[in-house]
Amino acid sequence: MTELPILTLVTFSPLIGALLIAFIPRHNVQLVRWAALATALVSFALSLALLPAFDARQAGFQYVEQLDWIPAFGIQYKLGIDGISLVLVVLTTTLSWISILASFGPIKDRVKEFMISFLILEVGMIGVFTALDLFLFYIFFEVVLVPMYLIIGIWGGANRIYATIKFVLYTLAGSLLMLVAILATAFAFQAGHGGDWAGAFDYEQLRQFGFDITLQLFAFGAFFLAFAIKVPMFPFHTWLPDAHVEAPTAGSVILAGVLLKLGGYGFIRFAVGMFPDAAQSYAPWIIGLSLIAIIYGAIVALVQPDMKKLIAYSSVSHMGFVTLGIFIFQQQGMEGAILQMVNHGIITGALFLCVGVLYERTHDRTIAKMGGLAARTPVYAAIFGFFMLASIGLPGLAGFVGEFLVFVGTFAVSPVAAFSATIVMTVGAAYLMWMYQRLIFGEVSDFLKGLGHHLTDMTPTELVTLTPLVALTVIFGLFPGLVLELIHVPVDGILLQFRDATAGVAP
Amino acid sequence: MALPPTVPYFDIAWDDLLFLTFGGLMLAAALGVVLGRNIIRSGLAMILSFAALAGIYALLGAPLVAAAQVLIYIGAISVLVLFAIMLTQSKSGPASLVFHHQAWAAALAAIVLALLLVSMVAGAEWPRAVAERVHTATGDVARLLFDEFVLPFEVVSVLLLAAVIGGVFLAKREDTDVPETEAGARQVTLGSEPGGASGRAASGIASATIVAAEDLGRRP
Amino acid sequence: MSAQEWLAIGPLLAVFALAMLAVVLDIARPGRDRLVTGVMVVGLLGAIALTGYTAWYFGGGEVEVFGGAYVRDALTSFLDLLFLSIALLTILFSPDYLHPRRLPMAEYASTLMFAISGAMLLGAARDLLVLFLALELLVLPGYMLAGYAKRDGLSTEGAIKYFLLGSFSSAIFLFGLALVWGFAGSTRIPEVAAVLTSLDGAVSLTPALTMGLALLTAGVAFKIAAVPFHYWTPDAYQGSPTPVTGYLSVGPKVAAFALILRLFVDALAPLKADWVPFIVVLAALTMTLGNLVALTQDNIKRMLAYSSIAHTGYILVGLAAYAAAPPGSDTERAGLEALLFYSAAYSFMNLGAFAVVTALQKRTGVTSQITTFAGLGRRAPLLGALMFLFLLSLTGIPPLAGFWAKAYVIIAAVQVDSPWLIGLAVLTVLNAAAAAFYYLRIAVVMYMGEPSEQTAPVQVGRLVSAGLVLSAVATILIGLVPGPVIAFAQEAARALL
Amino acid sequence: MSQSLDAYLVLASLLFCIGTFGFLARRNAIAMLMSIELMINAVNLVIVAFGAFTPELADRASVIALIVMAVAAAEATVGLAIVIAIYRNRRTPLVDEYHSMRE
Amino acid sequence: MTTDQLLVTLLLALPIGGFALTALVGRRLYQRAWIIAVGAIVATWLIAMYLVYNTLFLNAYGAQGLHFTLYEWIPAGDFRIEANFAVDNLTAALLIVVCTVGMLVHVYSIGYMAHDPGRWRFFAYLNLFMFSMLLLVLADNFLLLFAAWELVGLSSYLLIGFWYGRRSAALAAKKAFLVNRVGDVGFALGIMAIWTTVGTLNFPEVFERIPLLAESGVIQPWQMTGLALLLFLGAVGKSAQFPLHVWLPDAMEGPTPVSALIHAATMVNAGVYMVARANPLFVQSPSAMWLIAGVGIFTAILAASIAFTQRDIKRVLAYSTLSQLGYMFAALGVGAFTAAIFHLMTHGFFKGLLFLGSGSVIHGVHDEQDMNRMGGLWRKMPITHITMLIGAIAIAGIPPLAGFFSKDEILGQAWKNGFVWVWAIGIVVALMTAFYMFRLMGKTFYGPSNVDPAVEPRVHESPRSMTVPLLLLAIPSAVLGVALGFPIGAGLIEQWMEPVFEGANEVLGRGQAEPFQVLGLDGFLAGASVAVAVLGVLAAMRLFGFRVPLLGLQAKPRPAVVERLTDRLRPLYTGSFHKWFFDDLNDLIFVRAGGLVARGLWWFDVHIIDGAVNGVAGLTQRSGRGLRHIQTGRVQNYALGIALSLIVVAVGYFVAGGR
Repeated sequence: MTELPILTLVTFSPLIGALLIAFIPRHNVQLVRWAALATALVSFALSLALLPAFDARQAGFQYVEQLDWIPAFGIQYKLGIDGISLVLVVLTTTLSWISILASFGPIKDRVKEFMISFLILEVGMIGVFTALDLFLFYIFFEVVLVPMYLIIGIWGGANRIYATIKFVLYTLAGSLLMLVAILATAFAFQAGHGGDWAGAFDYEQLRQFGFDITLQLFAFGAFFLAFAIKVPMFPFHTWLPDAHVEAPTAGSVILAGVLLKLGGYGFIRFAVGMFPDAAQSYAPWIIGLSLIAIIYGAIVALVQPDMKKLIAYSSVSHMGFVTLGIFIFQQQGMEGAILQMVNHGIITGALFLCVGVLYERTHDRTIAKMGGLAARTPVYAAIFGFFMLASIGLPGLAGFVGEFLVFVGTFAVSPVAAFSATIVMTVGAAYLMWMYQRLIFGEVSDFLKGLGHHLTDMTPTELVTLTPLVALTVIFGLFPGLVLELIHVPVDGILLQFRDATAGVAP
Repeated sequence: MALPPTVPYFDIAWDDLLFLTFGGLMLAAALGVVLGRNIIRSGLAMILSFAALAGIYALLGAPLVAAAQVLIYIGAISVLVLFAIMLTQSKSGPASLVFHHQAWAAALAAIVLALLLVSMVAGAEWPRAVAERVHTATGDVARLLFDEFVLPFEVVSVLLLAAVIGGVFLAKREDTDVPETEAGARQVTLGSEPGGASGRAASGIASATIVAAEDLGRRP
Repeated sequence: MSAQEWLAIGPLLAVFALAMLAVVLDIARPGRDRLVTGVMVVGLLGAIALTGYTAWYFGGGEVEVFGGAYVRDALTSFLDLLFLSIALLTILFSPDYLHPRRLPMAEYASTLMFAISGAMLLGAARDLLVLFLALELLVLPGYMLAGYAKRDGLSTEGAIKYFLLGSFSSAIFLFGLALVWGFAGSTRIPEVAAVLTSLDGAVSLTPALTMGLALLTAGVAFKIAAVPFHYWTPDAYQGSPTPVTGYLSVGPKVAAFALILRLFVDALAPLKADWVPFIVVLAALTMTLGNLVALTQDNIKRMLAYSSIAHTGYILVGLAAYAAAPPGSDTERAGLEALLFYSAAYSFMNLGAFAVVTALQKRTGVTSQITTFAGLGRRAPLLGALMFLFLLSLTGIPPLAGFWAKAYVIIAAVQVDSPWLIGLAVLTVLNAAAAAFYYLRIAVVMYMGEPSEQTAPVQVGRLVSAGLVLSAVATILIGLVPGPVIAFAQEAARALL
Repeated sequence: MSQSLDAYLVLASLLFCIGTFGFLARRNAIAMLMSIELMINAVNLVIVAFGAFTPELADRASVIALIVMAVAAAEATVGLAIVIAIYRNRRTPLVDEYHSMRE
Repeated sequence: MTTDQLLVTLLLALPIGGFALTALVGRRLYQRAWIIAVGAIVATWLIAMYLVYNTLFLNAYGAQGLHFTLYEWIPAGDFRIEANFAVDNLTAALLIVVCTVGMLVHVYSIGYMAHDPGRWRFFAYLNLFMFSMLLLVLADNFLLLFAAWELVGLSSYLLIGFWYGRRSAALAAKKAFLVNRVGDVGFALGIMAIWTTVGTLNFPEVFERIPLLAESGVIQPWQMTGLALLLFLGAVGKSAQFPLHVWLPDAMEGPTPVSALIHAATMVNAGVYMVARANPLFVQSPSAMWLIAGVGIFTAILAASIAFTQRDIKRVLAYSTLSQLGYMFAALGVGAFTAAIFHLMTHGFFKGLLFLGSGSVIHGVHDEQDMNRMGGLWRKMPITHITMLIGAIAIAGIPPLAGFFSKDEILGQAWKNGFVWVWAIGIVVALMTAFYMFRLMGKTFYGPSNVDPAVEPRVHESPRSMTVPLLLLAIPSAVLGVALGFPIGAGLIEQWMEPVFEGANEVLGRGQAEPFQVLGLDGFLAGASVAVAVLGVLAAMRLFGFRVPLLGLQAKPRPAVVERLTDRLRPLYTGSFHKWFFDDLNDLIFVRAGGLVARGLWWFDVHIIDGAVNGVAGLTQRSGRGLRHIQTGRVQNYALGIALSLIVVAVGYFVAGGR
């Protein structure tokens, strides 16, 4: 490997930054902040540098880096990306620097630890999307937990410890089962190759290896649990509202923006990619759960008194589209699902930023206490409204295309499912608009009046964090092709393989 | 003078008679150890039991072991135990002080275990065993000790040394005898011995232990 | 004895020598604790070097000494290195605890060295009698170490509980050994194995052997603290001086597993179909009970005691995988490798965790309540970070040593084509998830709680720091580059089969 | 009867179980220690009995028995030292009074 | 890109650019916030007129019209959606209404909003609306149409909620959006169904393939009906037909120009436009057509009945709009597509006029909307009065003003196409329409003044920027009917729409239209229409007063008679006054019951699902706490435990290994 290992650079650049920050004196808060931002920007730039040389029409993985790590088990240090990974990597690096910038104000205590945690978190997230070795993937998948645990647990709200422990235990329970499944499949591979471990954790090789159906059912079940908790799918979602409510703004942004996508990505890449037969068998159930999640999340969101909780439940609903789109095994559906992941990352991330902006000024998130913000903070109202509309799925903004593609795909497979899912177009609009109306419209509430001049409109920093997201929302709404072109070939590949594999199996 | 081959009137072999005598004595004494309310009598019963066991060893044709049994167990260990008994408690207490209230369960467990062990022995086949007793030549034992068993022999000496070093430290009375407890140990006084005397006696038993141990270390 | 044979037993002799040296030094220069410590550290480093050299010198081969009673093969070297590291770390952690409590170093070091020599002998013995003696050499000093803070009521209480139950189990174990010996007609392990193999499989288990096996199982289960033979563990761990607790949680445990390797895996392997169900059940019970009870503990030493019980359960999964696998298969070896790897990883991380507790208790009067850790992340960020690291590793978060250990055990278990073992693997991960709760609880207290009243600055001695760094480096390195350790474990396992 | 291995083994088993009972039932630390000595002696009897009835083991049994005795002595030493140490703290030899640590 | 394509693109670019600019810098323009927006729209209007001229009069783009693609919007495998546009005759007809009314409303707003601090926002929103509406009529595929569909909904939301400080406005805006969304769900599903069955969403291709697919049985009749009804659901939402009509009256919370532009002249017509556009699809399903006619005519009479009793001047107009839209749908349902579009155009102008007139009135009496507090305004607001009178006559259907021609066309077609019941109801509606419109005129302009005495002296005619648009709108309201619809059945509109609805007419089996027979059926039907209209007008004049300035005719209102009549018909009056309780029903079903369900599910989430999670955790903790107790601290207990375990192990070995 004589080339520049750019993926390694992208993945580990935040870690280097974190190490450097560790040597900055604790009291030099400003330097810590700027160093963290600089690090995140560097990795952002590096991830963008992947784009020009990326060939969207080429099947398979690009920028592959491969090194033996633990030869005894054929475990490799193997990185590589296809369009799906690339999109999500860029999403991660984008949201990361935005989140870091957004924490300049809110995080005042233990800034150094926060920034280090955050950068390590970024390493884990990027790693998940770039790892091509199952073991490596698992490691990154778990590494994410620790900094997130700290971020919620240290810098979170009043009930943070309950929330963070719940988050970790829930996620851990699922992912550890996945570890068992990973090892079992690796062993099956090894046994199928005459006891040779070489390639037993290599995603590309495992994909080629037809696992027998019993193992598939078991392994898929374990993978499913891990990812379903991460996504989160009904009924594994209850950690999410708690985690969101307690997390600091940046934590919520990353949680909604990237962490949930780890689950969706895992479904596409690993669960479906490796166990197509099992995926086929489980699909009706998963579709059913997705539909429940979509509608249920939206209905429960209707009556949430807390802004973050409301958005959290809306995430459950929106991520339901992702799982729905994946498991209908249909091109538009899957492309829509991926697009939805990206868009949900941007939009919901932005919504959490908006909540954070308000929280900074009011130290409250109770919807009932707000009102009439449009009169006091017009810019804020406009931007919040913009993202509210984007989240509703207004055509021309990013939320629409992904959602609609999922609908179209679903309709082609099962009109009944599509009928049920579209209900959320109404309910989804209802809860967001209702919240918006209560927050922004009407008379200025007594609570807000009481804040006096503390209730200022958005600061330049806040504008800098949100403006790129506004731009992205519009761009991806008008030119979803930017993403779709990238993911088209890999999705084709996955579906082709899925059809080949399941051709012999009667549904 | 030749003894008759069997015990007159009872028509059992002399060996068997000895076996029954020693065996019965040993078990009875052992029962005395575990059931006796007076701990000193228990100690004495233990000596008796060990002595009977030495007889059985002799009967089994292992005179060296029998001798060692007398010297080590009766001569050293039992004495140590008696010392310790003196030191910790002089009088016999009521049954409640002697037996734990789980004694009935303990008895049950012991009986079940005994049934298991006995049933095992009854049905056992020992591939190497022969029907006739064989006798041991003491000289062979010595040779074995420095040939095949040289490592165990050395290890035993190390073990004793370790026991001595640690034992001395633990039993040694210190001038700065301030209890430093973490959670505040409960001080329960039941014995009759005053503290000072017990301390002195402790030093005594320690030195006795050293003597006994070194003795043992040299003897085999 | 040839030079080769001397070299083979060199590490063992070195430790014996160190044990005596400690006493001699104390007699020559009474009260020079730092001198003793220094000599011990240097000596142990030398011993480690010597072991490394022997391991390299003999490579994959094996040398028998004392007519086959002692063997030096890769397994011996692996275990020797591990035990020596444990000893070194324990020595490093101890002075900070002993000195403020005016407990002498010389006897302590000597006793510890004797115990370690017993452990090393256990890993090398190929003779039933030597095994028994080595076991006694391991545990007798252990009892004394447990009661080493003899003015501390808890310490002596732990010691006597440990001693009484330990002796009881030793008697049981000895009975079992005697029966097996009587059956096989030899103390030499290869001969025992040969006799057992020569038995026709159909009648393998005569009543006598059955009982012997039962007694042996109970005996070793006690020594590794497997449920339901674990009762001594929490009390002994809680009462012991903290560095001793650290030692007890790894040294005797790993050594007992060495005993299992030499006895069950080597001598009793032909009967493994008979004993494997018990191992499976013990493993399941052990990890589950350990974790469940650990959830509710408030004393960190006691909590770590229960946690160590749980880890015993995980290690037993490796043993079960070995035993359940068809003889001669790769899978069989994987189970043993997992056992060895887990032992190594566990030793470093667990010792590390105890070392942090020790460091906090340099000041006398600091209790072992979890509240002691309140705000540690703020008071002593580095110490807190290290504790967090060890806790994460114990939880099994990648890429730390503990993660690979669990992964290894699971990979061994899932390789066996048996629903029981798959079930055990699943139980393992469920337990690991539950265990995260109490490990994280400490992290919560450290980072998310406010410092309690007794917030004195924490001072960490140089030795402890060195030890902590060593443990941390080992925990991270085994995590990042587990290859060499795996390779070594593979070689060791190969030596056994 | 005395020519039968089984008889000795039964005798030894009974002694072992008496020792076990003593260990489980007695409250006094020293009584428990004595019970353990009984158990060890039972094992020694088994060893010597095997030696007496197995030609290959005849000499070895004696050696092993001697070594076991030495171990028992070492154990007793340690045990008594610990008993003394705790007695100094607690002023009672009754083991079930030592329950500062539980659960 | 040809010039015409560029112009079409500009047609879209100008308003959206105007929106963006005004949104960004409008605030800095202060009083002249309108300048960019109005400028953009005037330019748009010019371009639109050029295109209309090219299309309708020069037939420059052929029968198929001008089609072109701007760029590929969604490239997702087979699902490739382009941003493509078309200008054909139907589009052109719509452009006339949309751009003209839109431009006049913009101008009108300069005066109307002159004193509102948020006027820059207002103009930005108006531009956004114009963009959306133009996108809607220009879109050449269903998804783009849908996008525009949603965007006009958004603009409407923004404009209704323009005075966000008023809770009622905010609620009305939300309601409008959500009710529209319900329709949109159907529309979206319809689009999916089209893509799934037809494989494309481009209009020309879809309409080409649909008849073939229906004929060959690839699409079953029931599927076709379902498809049509799904699309129709979208139209029902946007055009406020029963049962989704509830949002439109509330939408009057917005500023009056908005009501005129969006809720009378343009956006609400989108549903009609869509059904007309998709006519090849709808005609494949007779049952769907029947239902459309039914919904339309039912809405017409329902809304008219409510308009009878409303007091708010804008609400009367809103219900009137509903009613007229109902006519259009009835026309579509009976297959009279041309008539529907004709009525759409005429209605767009005269209803725009009426709304702007009412706005002028409201402006004049200082933001009073209750007709009971107006009266006698004809003298003080002459231009407003005259223009509104023209609008009222037009809507009442009195020849020769515009309304007569288009309405008569609808009713006539209904009869002739065999929907006599539609005609019958329609004629009743015509009567009602005439009545309530003149009730409005009477209460507002004639009779004694009930204006707040404090305001009375300051009542004045509106500024020129408002009156000029009124005058300009009055012209088409008056003459458009004759211009397009005369001779009846063969007017200009027939020629324009002929290529658009050719296929549909063929399917429905309708040949060349017969020439109008004055003394035949046609004459009878026309006469009936005029008769009921006159009847309605006269009745209203009698009850609420009137005045014809030039002829000097006048009558006083008779409140007593009105009172007596309402008393006699109390139940009907109450029902009508409360809009037949639809709002309450919706409130009950969706707000209250829905809230209950949501709360129930939340409870389920917290207590059952999360409860299970926490329950497992709690159970684990409890079992841990329980298991603690086996550690008693007493050695003998431990030893006994060990001994018992030993026994269990031994027995286990015996049992398991008992061989």
